[in-house]
Amino acid sequence: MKIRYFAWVRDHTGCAEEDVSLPEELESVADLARYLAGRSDGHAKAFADLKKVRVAIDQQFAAPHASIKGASEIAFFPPVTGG
Amino acid sequence: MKIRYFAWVRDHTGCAEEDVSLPEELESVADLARYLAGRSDGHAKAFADLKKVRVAIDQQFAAPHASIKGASEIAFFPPVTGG
Amino acid sequence: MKFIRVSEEDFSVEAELAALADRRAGAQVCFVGRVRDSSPDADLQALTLEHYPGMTEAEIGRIAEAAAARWPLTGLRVIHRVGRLLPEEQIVLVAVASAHRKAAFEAAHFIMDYLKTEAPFWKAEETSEGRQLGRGQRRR
Amino acid sequence: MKFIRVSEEDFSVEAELAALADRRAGAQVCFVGRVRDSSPDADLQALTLEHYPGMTEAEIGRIAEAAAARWPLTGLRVIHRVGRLLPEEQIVLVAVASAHRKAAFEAAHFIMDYLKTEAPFWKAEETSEGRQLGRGQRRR
Repeated sequence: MKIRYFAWVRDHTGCAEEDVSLPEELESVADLARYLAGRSDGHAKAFADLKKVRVAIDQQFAAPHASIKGASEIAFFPPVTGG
Repeated sequence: MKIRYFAWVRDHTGCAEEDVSLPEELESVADLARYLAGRSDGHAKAFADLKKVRVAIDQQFAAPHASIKGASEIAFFPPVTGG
Repeated sequence: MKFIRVSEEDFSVEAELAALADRRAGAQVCFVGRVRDSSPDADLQALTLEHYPGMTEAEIGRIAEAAAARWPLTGLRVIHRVGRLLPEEQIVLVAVASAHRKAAFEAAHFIMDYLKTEAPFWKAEETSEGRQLGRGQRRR
Repeated sequence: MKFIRVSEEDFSVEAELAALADRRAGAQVCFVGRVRDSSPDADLQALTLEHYPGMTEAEIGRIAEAAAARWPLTGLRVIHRVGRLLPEEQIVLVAVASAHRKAAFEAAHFIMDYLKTEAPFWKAEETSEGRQLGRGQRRR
């Protein structure tokens, strides 16, 4: 699955995008975040406080309990600050 | 006293401005309008329906019952349509 | 901080907003009113705007004061044209700047509402049938 | 009727409003957001805006659809810049046209509010002390 990171989430993970093979048992966005947190110290920092991270599944905003089944692209980023 | 007319009120009176010596007994804007209505057929038309005419005393909006004592310039015009 | 102009001269929105630029003001809202053809058969030829010189500027000044007292604005510009204007031409500009977008939106809306009801301007429409005495446009 | 652009390119408010001109639309409202220095010591050097390409345009499109369904607009333009921007530079434009000024004000305000909360943009500030990771600006 393609995982993307933006803004300070990316600054922590050190990469903007990675292809990750996920274990079958991951169900939700929250499961995925906990799994990704184990990839590096930077990833751990990025996901240290999940309340500070927003997620989009296939470019649509999603909640932490949303299912990741069938998704092709999941993105993690801080709360938006445009406009 | 200087009397001014704007928009269709002026189109009826035929003049934009006139100096008028007013009888002492005129008290209010409404008195003045009734008095001016007698100056010509055009003036009569202009003041035929006082509900359609707005007034300013010395360049401030005024109500029909407002006193005209001490005023130096009184203007009559239709409801405003700017903007 | 306040700029008010009533004249036949056209205006540049770009230049007016540039004049409002300020390091502390991230939000600019502007309203531009244009000559609109609201006649049922769309045959408006032109609009002539007259006003009450002196009183117009004073009324707009009062409206601007009221807005500046109510919202935290860093700048405010009101330009109203008079004379003969063609369809789609610019009539009026209200531009305000603030640190906060809500204040900017509300202040601009407030100024426009009062301009419509308190400033002594009159429109007369010219259609192919001739001039309509002060009928003006329906409300925008 | 709807135009949406997300790019590094600057915009001309004048040209955007001219593109909205329409015989039936007398009211145009535009919001221009500029880089604001909200740091306590006013030492903002620049702002860098990044976004999520694809998702950004889709979100703005949804917001624009919602506004067009709710208010009688004759036109709507949203331009959002990305990349490195200096203080006072233009960041965002929301411009709408309608026959009615209330609709134009409300629609522009609505679009800006949703842009702020729903469109995936992130600001990073550069001050003389360095870059602040995605701290962004406080709300306008």
